Amino acid sequence: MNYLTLIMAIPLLGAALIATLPQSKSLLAKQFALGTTLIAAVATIFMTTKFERSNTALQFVESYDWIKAFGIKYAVGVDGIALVLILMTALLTPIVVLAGWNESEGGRWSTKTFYILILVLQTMSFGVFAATDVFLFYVFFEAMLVPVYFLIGGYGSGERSAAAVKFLLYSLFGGLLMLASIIALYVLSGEQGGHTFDIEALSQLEMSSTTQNLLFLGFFIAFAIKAPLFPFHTWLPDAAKSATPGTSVLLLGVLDKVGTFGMIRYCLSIFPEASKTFTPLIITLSVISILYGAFLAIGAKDIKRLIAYTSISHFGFITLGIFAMTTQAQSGATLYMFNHGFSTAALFLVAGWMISRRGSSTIADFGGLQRVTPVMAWSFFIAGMSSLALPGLSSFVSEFLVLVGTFTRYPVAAVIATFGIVLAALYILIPVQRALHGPTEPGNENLKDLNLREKIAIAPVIAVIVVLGFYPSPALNIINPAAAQVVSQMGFTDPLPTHGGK
Amino acid sequence: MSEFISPTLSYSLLSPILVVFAGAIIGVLIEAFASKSIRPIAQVSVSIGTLVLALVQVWRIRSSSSTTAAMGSVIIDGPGLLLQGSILIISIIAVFLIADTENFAAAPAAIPGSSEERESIARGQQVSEVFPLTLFAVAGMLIFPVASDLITLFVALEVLSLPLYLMAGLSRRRRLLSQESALKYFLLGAFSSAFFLFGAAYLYGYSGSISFAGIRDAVVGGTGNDVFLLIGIAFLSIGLLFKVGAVPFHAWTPDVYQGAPTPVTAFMAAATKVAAFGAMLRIYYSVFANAEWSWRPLITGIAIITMVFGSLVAISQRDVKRMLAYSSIAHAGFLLTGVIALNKAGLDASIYYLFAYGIASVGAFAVVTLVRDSAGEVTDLNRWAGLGKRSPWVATSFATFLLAFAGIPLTSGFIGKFSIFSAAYESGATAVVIAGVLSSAIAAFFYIRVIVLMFFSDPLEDATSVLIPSILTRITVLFSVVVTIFLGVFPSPLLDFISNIAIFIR
Amino acid sequence: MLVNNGLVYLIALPLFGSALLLLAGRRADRWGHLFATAMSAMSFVLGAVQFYEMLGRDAENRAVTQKLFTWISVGSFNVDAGLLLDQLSICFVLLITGVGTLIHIYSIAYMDHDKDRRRFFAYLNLFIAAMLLLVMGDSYLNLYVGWEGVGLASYLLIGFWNQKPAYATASKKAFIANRVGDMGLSFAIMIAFATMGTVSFIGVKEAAEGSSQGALTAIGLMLLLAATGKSAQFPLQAWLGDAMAGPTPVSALIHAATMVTAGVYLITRSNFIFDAAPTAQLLVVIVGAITLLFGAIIGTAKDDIKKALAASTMSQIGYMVLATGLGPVGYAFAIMHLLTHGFFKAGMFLGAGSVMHGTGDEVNMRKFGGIRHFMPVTFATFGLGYLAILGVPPFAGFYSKDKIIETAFYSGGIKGILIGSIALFGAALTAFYMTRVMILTFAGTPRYDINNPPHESSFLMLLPMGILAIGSVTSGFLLARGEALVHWLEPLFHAHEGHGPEILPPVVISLMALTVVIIGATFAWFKYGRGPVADTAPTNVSIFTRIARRDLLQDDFNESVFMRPGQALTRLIVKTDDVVVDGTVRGVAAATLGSGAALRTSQTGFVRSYAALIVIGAIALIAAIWAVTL
Amino acid sequence: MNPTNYLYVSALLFTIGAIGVVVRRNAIVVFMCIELMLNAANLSFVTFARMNGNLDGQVVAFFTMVVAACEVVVGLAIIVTIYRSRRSASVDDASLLRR
Repeated sequence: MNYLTLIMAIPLLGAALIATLPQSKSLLAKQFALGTTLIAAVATIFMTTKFERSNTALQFVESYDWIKAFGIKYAVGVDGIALVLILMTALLTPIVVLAGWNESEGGRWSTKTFYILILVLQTMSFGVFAATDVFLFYVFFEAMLVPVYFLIGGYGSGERSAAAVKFLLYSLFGGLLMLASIIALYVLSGEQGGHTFDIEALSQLEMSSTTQNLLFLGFFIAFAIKAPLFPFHTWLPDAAKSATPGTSVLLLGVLDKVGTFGMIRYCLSIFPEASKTFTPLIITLSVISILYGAFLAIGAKDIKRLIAYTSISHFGFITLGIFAMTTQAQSGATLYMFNHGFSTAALFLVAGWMISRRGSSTIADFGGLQRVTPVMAWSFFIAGMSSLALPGLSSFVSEFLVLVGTFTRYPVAAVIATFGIVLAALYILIPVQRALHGPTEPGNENLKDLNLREKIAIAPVIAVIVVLGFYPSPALNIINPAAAQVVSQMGFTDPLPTHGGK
Repeated sequence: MSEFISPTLSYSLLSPILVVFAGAIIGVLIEAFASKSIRPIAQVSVSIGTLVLALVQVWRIRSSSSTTAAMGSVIIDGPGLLLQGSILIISIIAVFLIADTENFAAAPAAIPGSSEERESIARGQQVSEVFPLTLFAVAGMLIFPVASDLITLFVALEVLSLPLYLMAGLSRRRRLLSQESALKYFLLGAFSSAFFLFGAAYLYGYSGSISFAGIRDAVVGGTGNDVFLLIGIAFLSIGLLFKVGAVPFHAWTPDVYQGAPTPVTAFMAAATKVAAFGAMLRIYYSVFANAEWSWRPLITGIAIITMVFGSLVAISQRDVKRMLAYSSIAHAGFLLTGVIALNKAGLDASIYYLFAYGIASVGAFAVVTLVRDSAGEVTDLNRWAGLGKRSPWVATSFATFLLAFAGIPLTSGFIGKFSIFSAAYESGATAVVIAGVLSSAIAAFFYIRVIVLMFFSDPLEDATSVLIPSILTRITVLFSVVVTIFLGVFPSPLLDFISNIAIFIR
Repeated sequence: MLVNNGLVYLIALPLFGSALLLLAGRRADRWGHLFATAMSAMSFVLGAVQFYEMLGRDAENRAVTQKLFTWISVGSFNVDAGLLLDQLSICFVLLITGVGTLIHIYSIAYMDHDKDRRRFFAYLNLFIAAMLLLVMGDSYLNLYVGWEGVGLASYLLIGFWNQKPAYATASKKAFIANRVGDMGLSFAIMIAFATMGTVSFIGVKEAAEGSSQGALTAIGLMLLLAATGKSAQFPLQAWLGDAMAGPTPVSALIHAATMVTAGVYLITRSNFIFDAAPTAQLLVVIVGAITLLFGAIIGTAKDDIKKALAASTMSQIGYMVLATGLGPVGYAFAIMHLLTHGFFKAGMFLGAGSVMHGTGDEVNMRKFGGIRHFMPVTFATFGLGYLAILGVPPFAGFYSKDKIIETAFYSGGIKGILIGSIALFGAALTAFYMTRVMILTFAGTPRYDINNPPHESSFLMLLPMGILAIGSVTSGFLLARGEALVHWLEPLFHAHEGHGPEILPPVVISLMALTVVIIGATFAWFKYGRGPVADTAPTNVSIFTRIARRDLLQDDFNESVFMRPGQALTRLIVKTDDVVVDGTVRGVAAATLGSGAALRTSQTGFVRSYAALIVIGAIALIAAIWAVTL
Repeated sequence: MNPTNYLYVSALLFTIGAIGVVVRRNAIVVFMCIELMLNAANLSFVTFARMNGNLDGQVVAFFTMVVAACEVVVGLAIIVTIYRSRRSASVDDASLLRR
C-alpha cells in the first residue's frame, strides 16, 4: 500500500473537488476542506501505526522515474523524523481549518480558493517531508511558497502584500542558493557514476572539502532562512503578523520545520564533513537566535510578532539540538519540531481569536481577559506555558533533551542557551499580564468567550501538549531510532559520563 | 575549372522552408488580387495552413535528418529540425494573435490621423500584408539555424529581419511609437548586419572558405591568420548578439518591444530568439568550437552582464511590454550560458529552454493584448492593478507565465533553468551559474511585483477592461499555459526527444 | 527497595481535584471547595497510612518506590516517572498535606465572599499535587517537574487577584525569580548527566563517590542557586515580600510552611553532593547566614503585617539553609526547624489573615492596636506561635532553633564562632521584630474607628489556627524527644560523623540564646510598648531604617542591575533588528532597485546613442578578445 | 599592390560608416552610412577572394548588393512613412520610446 502517495493525494483530490463547487457555496467548501483534512489525518494516523519503529531504514518507500534524462525520480519514504513531521502536519491542518472557520472571509478571493490553497499546501508539506529525491524535495520546497504567498497576500491583514513579497523573495533567494548547490550535486553525481538525486547515492559522493563547504552553505542558508535562524529571520515577524492565524500556524508550525528538517536530512547526510566544519558557527548562531529571538519577543508590542519572535528563539533550540550531535539532542530537536508545531498552533489560534474579537493585535489594547473570557484566557495561558517549556507540558521534554544533549558536548553553548528559559518566562508572562491580567481595559468588556467550534479546535492541541508532556514515549519511540541513526551516521557517539575527570 | 555540376537541392529536406516561402508568395498574391471581403479569412487560413504543413514536413523528415542539402548550404540535422519545429509551433500560435487584426493599422502607409486613414477605416479597408510578411520572416528563421555557409546565413538573417522591421511599424494605435520602433529596429538592425557581414568577410579571409565546414577545418588546423579569425569571430558575434538582444547590443529591444504591435512583439520575441540562438549554437558549437579559448571568456562576460543588467533594469519598469523586453534580455543572458556550456547537455538544455521560453513568451504577450481600455491596449503596469479580481483567469494565466520566467518549480522555466545551468556548471562555468542564480533572484523580484499588482492591489479608478478574447487568442493563451505547466511537470518526453536527436553533424 | 503502587494516589487525588475544578468551571462553584478539601484530606490520610506502615519497618526498609512508566528515554538518558517515599519525604508529605488540609479548611471561610473561590481551591489542589511530586520524585528531573509546578501554582495564587496590576506584577516577579533558580536546577541536572550519566537520586548518590571535586562543587553550587530561588534566599529573595499579594492562606501554605522550604529539601536531599563538596557547602552556610540577617533586618522595619511575617520567613529559612550547610549534623535540625516553622509560621499567617478578615483587609500594623480584646482566640493562637518562633522553652522553636545555633557554634574554629554569633544575633532580631508585631497588633490602644471594631473570625478559620497552635507548642518537644527526628532521618545521611569541638556546653548556648531573645523583646517593648504608636510611619528616621523599609534596597538593586539594563538591552536589540538586520535586507533591496533605476537611464531613446553603444561594445569586444588571446 | 592595403581601406570605410551612423542625425544619411559599411564589407570580401584565390568572396559581394537593395526598399519605406507623420527625418526626433 502506497501510504505516502495516498496521503499526498487525498488533499489534492479534496482541492479538486472544492474547485468544482460553485463560488457561492462557501460553507460547503469549508465542510469539504474539513472532511478532507480529517480523512488525511486518519490516513496518516493509520500509516503511523504501520510504521516499524525499530527499523531505521526508510519505510513506505516508493520510487518511479520522473525525469529520466536527469536521473530525477519521484521517490518518497520516511524515517521516524519525517514521519512525526508528517503526522504533525496531518493533525494540525484540520485544526487550522476548524479554528479558522471564518478566516477566509476577509480575503480578496473566495472561500473556495482559500481552502484549495490550504489543501494544496498540505499536499506539498507532506511531499517535502516524504521526498527522498533531492530534486523532488526542491520542487516541493519551492512550490510550497506559491500557496503560502497567496494565503498571506490574499487573506492576511495589514501590510499583507508587502509581507507576502518579503517572505517569497527571502525564501526564493535561499531556494536559489540551494538550487546552485543542487546543480553542483547533479553534475558531481554525473561525474561519479551517473546522474542521480537519490539522497543515499548523493551521500556517497566524493567531494573536495572546499566544494563540500560551499555546497553545504547553499543548502544551509536556504534552510536557515526557512527555519529561520538569526540573521535570516526578519521575514518571519512580518509574515506572521500579516498572515491569518491559521496560515501563521501552517507557516511557523509546518513550513519552517522544512528548514530544520532539511538540515537533518540534507545538510548532515550529504555533507557530513562540512557539517562538522560549520558546527561551531551554527551552534553560535543557534545560541544567538535563542537569546536574540527572546529579547525581541520581550520587546514586541504586537502579539503576533511576539509569537513569531518566540519561534525564532525556539528554532534556535532546534538547530542547536541538530548540530550538537548527541542522541538526546537529536531526538530532542525532532521532538521539539513536533511540539513546537502544537504549542505555536495553540498560541496563534488563540491569539487569532483574541485579535478577531478585539479588532486589534496590539498587546496593550487587551487587558483583564481572564475575567471576561476565561476559557480563551486559559487556552492562551496553557499555550504560553508550553511555549516557556513548563515541565509537565510537551515542550519541556524536548527543550530539556536538547539542552542536556548539547551540554554533554558543548557545555558553554548549552549554558548560554539555558538563559533562554528565563527570558522565555519574561516573554510569555509579560503578554499574559498585559492581556489576561489586570483590570479589564475599555473595549474588552463585551468580548465573547470561545464558542463550541473553537473549543473543539483548541482542545486536541492542548491535549497533545499535556499528554506528550507527561508521556512523550509514543513520539520518542518513533523518533529515537532515526535520531540515533543520524548521529551514528555522522560518526558520533554520545559522550560518556566523565565523572568530572575522575 | 571543373565541369559544371547541376546542383542537387534535396527538395524533400528543404520542404518546410519551401512550403513557407510558397505560402508567403500566395499571401502576397491574395493581398494583391483577392477581394477585400475574403482577404482576412483567406490570409489567416493560408498562413496557418502553410505553417502547419511545414510543421508536418518537419516531422516527416525528422528521421531522414543529419545530412546536408542544397549543395551544403543547409544542414538538416537534429538540432536544426528541433529548432525549426519550435519556430513553427511558436509561429502558429503567434499567427493566432496576429489574426486579431484589431491591432494593426488599416493603412499603415497613411499618416496617422489623416483623412486617408479615416477613410480606410470607415470603409473597413484593412490591409493584411502582415501575414505574408510573417511568413517571409518565418522562412528566414527556418533557414537561419540550419544555414551552413556564410551567404546563406547572411541572407537568412536579412530575410527574417526585413519583414520584422516593417511589421514593427504596423500598429493601429500609437502610430508614432510604432513607426519610431520600426525606424530604430531597422537602423540598428542594418547597422548590426554590417558588423555581421564584416565579420563574415574576415572569416572568409581567414579560412578561404565561406562554408562552415571549411571554416571549421581552418580553425581545427590552425593554419590561417589568427588576427583575421579573431576579428571575424568578434564581428560575427556582434551581429548574432544583436539579434538575441545581449548587452550591450540590447538597446533596441525595449523600444521595439514596446512600440511594435503586441502580436508582432510576441512573434518577434519568441521566434527570433529561437532562430538566432539556433544559429548561434550551431556556429559556436561546431564552427568555432576549437577556438573556444578566444570567445568563451567573452561570451561568459556578456552572459553575466546581460542577465544582471536585464534583471536589474526590469525592476524599475512601469510598462508591461518594456518589462517583458528586459526580461527577455535577462533570458538571453541565461541562454548564453547554454552556448558557453559547449557540451551535449548544454545543447539539449538550450533547445528545451528556447522552446519553453518561446511558448511562455507568446502566451505572456497574448495576455497583454487582452488588457485594454477604450484607447486600446493598456500596458501601464499601474493600471494592471487588481486584474486578478476582475479577470482571474487572465491574471492567473499571466501569473503562470511570470512564474515560468522566474523559474519556479512545476513550470517549464524551472526545468529549463535547471538544465541549462547544470550544463554550464558541468563545463566548469561556475561563475556564470552563480551570476545566473543571483540574477534569478533579482528577476523574481519584478515578476512577483507584477503578481502582487494583479492580485493584491486594488484597481485604480479608471477601469481597465479585459477584452473577451477571440477564440484564437484563447487557444494561444490556453495552449501556452498547458505547455508551460506540462513541461514543468512532465518534461521527460520532450527532454528525451531532444536528447535523442539533437546532435550537430559536422 | 520496597515497591508500593499506591504512592501515585497521593499526588493523583489533588491533581484530579484541581483538573476537575478547572474543567468543570462555574458548574463546580457550589461544591468545588469541599471537593478540593476532601482531596487534600484524603491525600493526608494516605500519607498517614504510609507513615504508619513505614514506622512498622526497619530503618533500612522504610523507603518505598513506585515506577509509573518510562518518562523520557533517549540513548543513555533514561528517566522514569518514578516516585520515592522515604523518611525525608514522608516528613514533607505529612507537612504538606496536613498543613495543606488545614489551610483548605481555613480558606473555605476566608474566601467565602470571593466569587472565584472554586478557582482558588483548584489552584490550592494543584499546589498540593505539585509539591508532593517535588518531594516524592525519585530523580532530579521528576523533582524539577514538581519544582516548576509549585512555581506555577504559586504564580497563579499570588496573582489570584490579578485584576490589581500590582498583584499581577508580583506574581510575575515571583515566577521570574524562581525561573532564575530553576535555571540552576537545570544546570545541576545537566552537569550530573554529563559527568555521572544519571539524574536519579540513587544513581547520583552512587556516582557521587567516584566523581571529582570540581563536578560535585559545580552541581552543588547550581543546586544552591535553585534553592535560593525557591526558598527566597539571598540573592534571589526579592520576590517573597511582594508575593504577599496573594490571599493570606496562600502566604501561610506556600510562602511560609511548604514551598519556600523546597530549597531546604533540595539541599538535604542532595546531601551526598554537598557532603563531598565543601566549597559548595560553605557557600550554603554563607547564603543562609546572610539571608537570616537580611530577613530579620527587613522584618524590623515593616509595617505591613504580612510583609513582616514574610521577612521573618525568609530569615527562618535562612536558619534552615545555614543548618543544611553544616553537614550531616545539620540536616536533621534543618528539617526539624522546617517542621516546627511550618506549624508556627503557618499559624501566625493564618492569624494575620484572621486579623485582616476582622478589620476589613487592613494589613498596616500601625492601624491596629489592642486587637486582643476583640479577637481573643486569634490572639492566643498567634501568641503561641510568637513564643515558638522566639524559641522560648518549651515551645517548638526552642528545640529546633536552639539546635541550629548550637550546631553552628560547634562547626569548628573561627567559622563556628562567626556563624554561631550570627545565628545568635538573628535570634535577638527575631525577638525584636516579632515582639514589635505582637505589640503593634494586639497590644496598646486601638488606632482604628472604635465604633466599627474588629470581629473574631468564624469557627472554620479558628479551628486550623488552633490545631496549628497546638503544633507550635508541642511539635518541637515531640520531634526532639530522644532525638526522634535525628534517628528517623539517620539512614539517609552519613551517620553521625559528630560535630566539631563543643566550645561551650549546650546549656550555656541555650542560656545565651534565651538572653538575647529577652534583650530583643525588651528592646522592642521599650520602643513600641511604652507609649502610643503613630498610625503613620514616622519619616524622620535614620538612613538605616529607611533602607530596611526599602527591603535593604533589594528591589533597587535588581532594578538598576538587571531590570533597567535588561530593558535597555531589549530596546537596543529591537532597534538593532530593525535598523541593522532588517535594514541590511531592505538596503540590499533598495540598492537593487536603485541600480536598476540608474542603469535604466542608459536607455536614452536616441537611436544614435544605441548605435554608439554598439560601437563601444564592438571596440570593447575587440579589446577583450585581444586581451584574452595575448 | 599588396592586397592588404585594400583591407585597410575597407576597415577605414567601415569605421567612417560607423562614425557616421553615430554622429549624423538625418535618417537618410545614417542609412547611407550603413550602406557604406556594407560596401566596406564587400570590399573586404573581394580582397579576400583575391588573397585566397577563389571566387566565393566575389559571389558574396553580389549577394550583399542584392540584400542591400532590399534593405533600401524597406528602409526608405520606413523612413518615408515616419517623415510623413513627423515632418522630420531627424533620427533624434524619434525618441519617444525610452527608459
